[in-house]
Amino acid sequence: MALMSQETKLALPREAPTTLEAIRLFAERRRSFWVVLSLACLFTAWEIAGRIPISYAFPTFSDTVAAFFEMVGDGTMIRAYFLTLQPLVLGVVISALCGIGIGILMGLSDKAEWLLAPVFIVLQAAPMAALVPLVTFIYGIGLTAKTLAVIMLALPVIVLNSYKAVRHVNPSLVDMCRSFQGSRRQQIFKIIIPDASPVLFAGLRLGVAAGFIGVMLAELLITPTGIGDLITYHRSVANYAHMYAAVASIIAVSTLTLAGLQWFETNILRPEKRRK
Amino acid sequence: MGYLAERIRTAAVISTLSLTVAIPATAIADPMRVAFGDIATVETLGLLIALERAKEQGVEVETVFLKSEDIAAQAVVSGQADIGIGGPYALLQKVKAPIRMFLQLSELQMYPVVNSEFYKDWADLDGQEIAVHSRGSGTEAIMQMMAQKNGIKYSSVAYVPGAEVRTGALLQGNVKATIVDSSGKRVLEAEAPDKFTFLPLGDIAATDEALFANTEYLEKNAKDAEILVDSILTTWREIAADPAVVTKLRDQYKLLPDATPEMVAEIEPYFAGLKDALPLNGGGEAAAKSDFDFYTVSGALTGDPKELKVEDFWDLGILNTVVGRIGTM
Amino acid sequence: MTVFGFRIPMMASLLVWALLWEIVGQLDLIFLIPPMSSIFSAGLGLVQTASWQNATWITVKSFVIGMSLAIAIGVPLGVLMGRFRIIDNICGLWVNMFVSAPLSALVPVLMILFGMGETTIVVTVFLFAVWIIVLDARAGVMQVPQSLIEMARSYGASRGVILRKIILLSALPEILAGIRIGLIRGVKGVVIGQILVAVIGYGELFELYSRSFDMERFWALTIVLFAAAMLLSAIVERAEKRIEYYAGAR
Amino acid sequence: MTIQASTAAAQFDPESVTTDDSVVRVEGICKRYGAVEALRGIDLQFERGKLTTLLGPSGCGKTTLLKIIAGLIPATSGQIVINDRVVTGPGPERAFVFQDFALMPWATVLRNVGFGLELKGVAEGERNRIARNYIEQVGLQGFEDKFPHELSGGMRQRVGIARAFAVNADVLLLDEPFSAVDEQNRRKFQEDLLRLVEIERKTFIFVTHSIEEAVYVSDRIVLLSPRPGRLARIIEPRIDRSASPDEIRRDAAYLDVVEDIWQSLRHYAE
Repeated sequence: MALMSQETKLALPREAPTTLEAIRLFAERRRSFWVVLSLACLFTAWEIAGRIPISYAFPTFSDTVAAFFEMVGDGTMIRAYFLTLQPLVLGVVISALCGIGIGILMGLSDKAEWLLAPVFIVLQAAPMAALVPLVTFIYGIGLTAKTLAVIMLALPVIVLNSYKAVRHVNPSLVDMCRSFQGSRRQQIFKIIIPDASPVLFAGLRLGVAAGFIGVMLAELLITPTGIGDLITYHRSVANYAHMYAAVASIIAVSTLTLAGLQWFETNILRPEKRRK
Repeated sequence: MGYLAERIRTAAVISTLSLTVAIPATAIADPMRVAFGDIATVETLGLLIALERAKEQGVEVETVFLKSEDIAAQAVVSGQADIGIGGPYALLQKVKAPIRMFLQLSELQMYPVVNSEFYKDWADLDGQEIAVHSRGSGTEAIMQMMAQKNGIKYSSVAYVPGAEVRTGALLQGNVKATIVDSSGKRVLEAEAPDKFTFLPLGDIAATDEALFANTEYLEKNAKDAEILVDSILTTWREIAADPAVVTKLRDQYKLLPDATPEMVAEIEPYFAGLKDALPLNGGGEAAAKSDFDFYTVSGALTGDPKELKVEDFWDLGILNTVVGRIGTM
Repeated sequence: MTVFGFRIPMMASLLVWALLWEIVGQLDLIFLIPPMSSIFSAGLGLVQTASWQNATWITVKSFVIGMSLAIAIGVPLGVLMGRFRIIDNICGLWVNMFVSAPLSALVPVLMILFGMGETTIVVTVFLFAVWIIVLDARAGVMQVPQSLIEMARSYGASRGVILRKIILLSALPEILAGIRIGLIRGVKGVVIGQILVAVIGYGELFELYSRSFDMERFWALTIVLFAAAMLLSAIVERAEKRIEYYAGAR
Repeated sequence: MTIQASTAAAQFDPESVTTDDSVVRVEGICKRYGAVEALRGIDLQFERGKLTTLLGPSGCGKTTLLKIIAGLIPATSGQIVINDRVVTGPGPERAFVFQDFALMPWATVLRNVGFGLELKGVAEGERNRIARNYIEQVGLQGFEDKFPHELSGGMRQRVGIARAFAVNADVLLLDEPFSAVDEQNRRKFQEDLLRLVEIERKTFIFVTHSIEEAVYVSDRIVLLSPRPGRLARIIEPRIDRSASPDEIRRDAAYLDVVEDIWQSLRHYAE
């Protein structure tokens, strides 16, 4: 730690130590300062790049914000999210129910592990995006197809994390349960699942992240609906500010969702980890 | 050991650096960059042949195949492609860049079709869901125009890009009313002749695909553009005279080398069906005028069709020069 | 799993699935699933075609360039973030955000900034791979025991020597793990780039085969791609295993 | 299963205070892990009310033997007899104290202590009453609603010991229970343990690698030699426990036993 602060000091010019020092102190105290600062840097750079302009197809930041509020104001944005969230939520819920079940089964049974683990390892590592268009052949273009696309991306992640969670359960807790003659059922429900639950939840969070990717792929590859429709439609009519607003909003929504889940995980689910 | 590691490290650094430099370097050469809104298939063979002929006449052509027409249009707007393919009327009206069409490639040749189990004619579609290509597209325009004519209203319009996707969806039963192209029509007639009914359609003359570019590019590269327009028009005329020529020319220019036999067999019937929809004089002012009527109905264009100016959408200079040279048909 | 005392390797169960696939394919239940055997014969034919070789060349080229950039930029950035709080504060937000953001929505936008065609694909590969490499390199550097650094300093090691001989080597297990996950993400990136923006390379072939309902070739190409992703990750995993001994002992 | 309903008072059940000696008999236990032989031909008896320590260098299989007695690991050959019954798995007459405490991080001290009873289906009110009693006995009153992460290492192991006592087993198996506890607390623990041995009249089997600890707390020390683990010696320290702890630690007899054990183990140290 000492080495680090020394280097930080060296990086600063020596002429104006007071103001910089003050900023540095402030910055160290408040992490949000950095969030605001780096966001401000990006938005300024974006605004400048848009004003030059580097391309006719590159809107300024202010135009994008205006377009965003316009779309929120006239309700198109809310309608779009209503459409986009349907396959996302449905797909993630189905993946969570099946995925945690399959993952726990694989964690508990060597036979299930042998049979299923390689399949999910392949599916997680493989570029599933290539298979998304195939879904339309069987399930058409509706909600089913998009939900399936979300499941294709989210399920392997959730399964493998649940499986790992169960395999990494503290073995001495399991021994403890056995030494008190706990039945297999008690072992699973009183020890294994509670002990695995933080990792299970982390797997769910990663599943939600994969689900966002899945729903965007579905909306850009199967048929444009929701946010995907906003992106493609506004591009096709050269409303690039609107298109950027849609892209930025989905990234922001997914980031906020994941950050919220992470917060929930560290503050509510694992109080024992918070101190570290 | 240490020496070897050092050598490997240096080599790695150099190769990474050279790779970084190599990316922009490839973009320095200045060929005519043509952006397709679709992959190369039998349907694009005509244009591919014309591009080969332009190359023979000294125009350096570089093609790039993009996911969709709107991405192709975006590429032209942002200056990453010189010439785009599509019918971007909506975009032309809104975009700040001086993009203009300069050659009509094909006219809309579409066939509204319904699953006869559920619907028999236009009136049955009142309050029903239909599927078209994309928002503001020609297919939507046709369906909306027919709805107006027949005094009906659809409950909703689903956007399903790709005529072959809509054809497949019809066959699978996922879509009950949509609009397909000529090859889709042939597939439906071959696969399940009794299951689908093609709805009657009045006379429609509108641009399906056109070439468009930045006017600056057209001014600076007028010669190349003329050669391109010339070779397209002559190719179109050849195809119109004898659709079988496409198969021959494909062999000659070694296009679509890995096409399956089924695809090759598809070439002649496709172009035979297309024959009448091929604009042999490159569209121009007349095409623009009828497009205005048509696309204002679909909502792609806003305003009164009579007040829209051709010069806001079309750059006729090159087409007129070429047509002046080779004559009209 | 062990059967009659013989240990059956886990990946062997894929053969069971392949067999099941073959049976379903032979029953001709759905055109989407042709028999495995015909997929393999289609695959053999496929790799001999010029278009496959061409597509592979394009794909591999974009992938290699994108990955090299991701590693060349990601590892140093991660190390810097791990060493200097100020850089960590500035970049942390973006790295954490993009590591799990739906980048596929961003890909069409990238084209405007970075150009079309192969360049976009390179950028896509880079963007898919780089964040996890940064994060893992950072985590690796953060985990370097302070006592190791103090040991090196007490023996008079210079800053550069500490960086090369202590920090980089000590963080190597995490850096390699990051690169392995980065490689897998890069493969996903190359495919997404190729089917979402510029339809070239494998993306073009996928599009072509799925449109002409050529399922044998489609699956053959999928298997080639999946196998490549697994192979790449297996290679890095091997390298990881070789240095695993000190990941635990550190 | 009479233990289920047993209470703190039931510990003095006259039936359990038998004069009969061996509660646990280890008969010809061998353990192999593939080609590695961990334990060879172990025969031992453990008496009621006595604390026996399994002592030996690392790799002598002392923890393995303890877990075999606990029924957590199956033996390759030989048998474990407890109260004249051959056992193959864990049973209600034995309770285990873990080296790493094995506390459930999501459960309060109260629930952790009552967990053994919870598994047996004892009603909540009853098991909480028993748990509170033992929490008090190990000196943790006031911490019932804390979570393990809020306790120090020493306090956590007190929870582990209270949990083992709460099921009122005849035999307590302690696997290096104080190795993760700092030196000061360790001594306090050893004294507490001696007190518990005295009042509870149970059979204690204790594993440690500390010679001083073994000599201080044990009635009997079983020395194991490594690779494969075999019985080397059995020592009965016979320390006068009426003296104060500090006196014991300075006692010549105590120091002699420590030295004696060290001499027989030293050639195993590398």
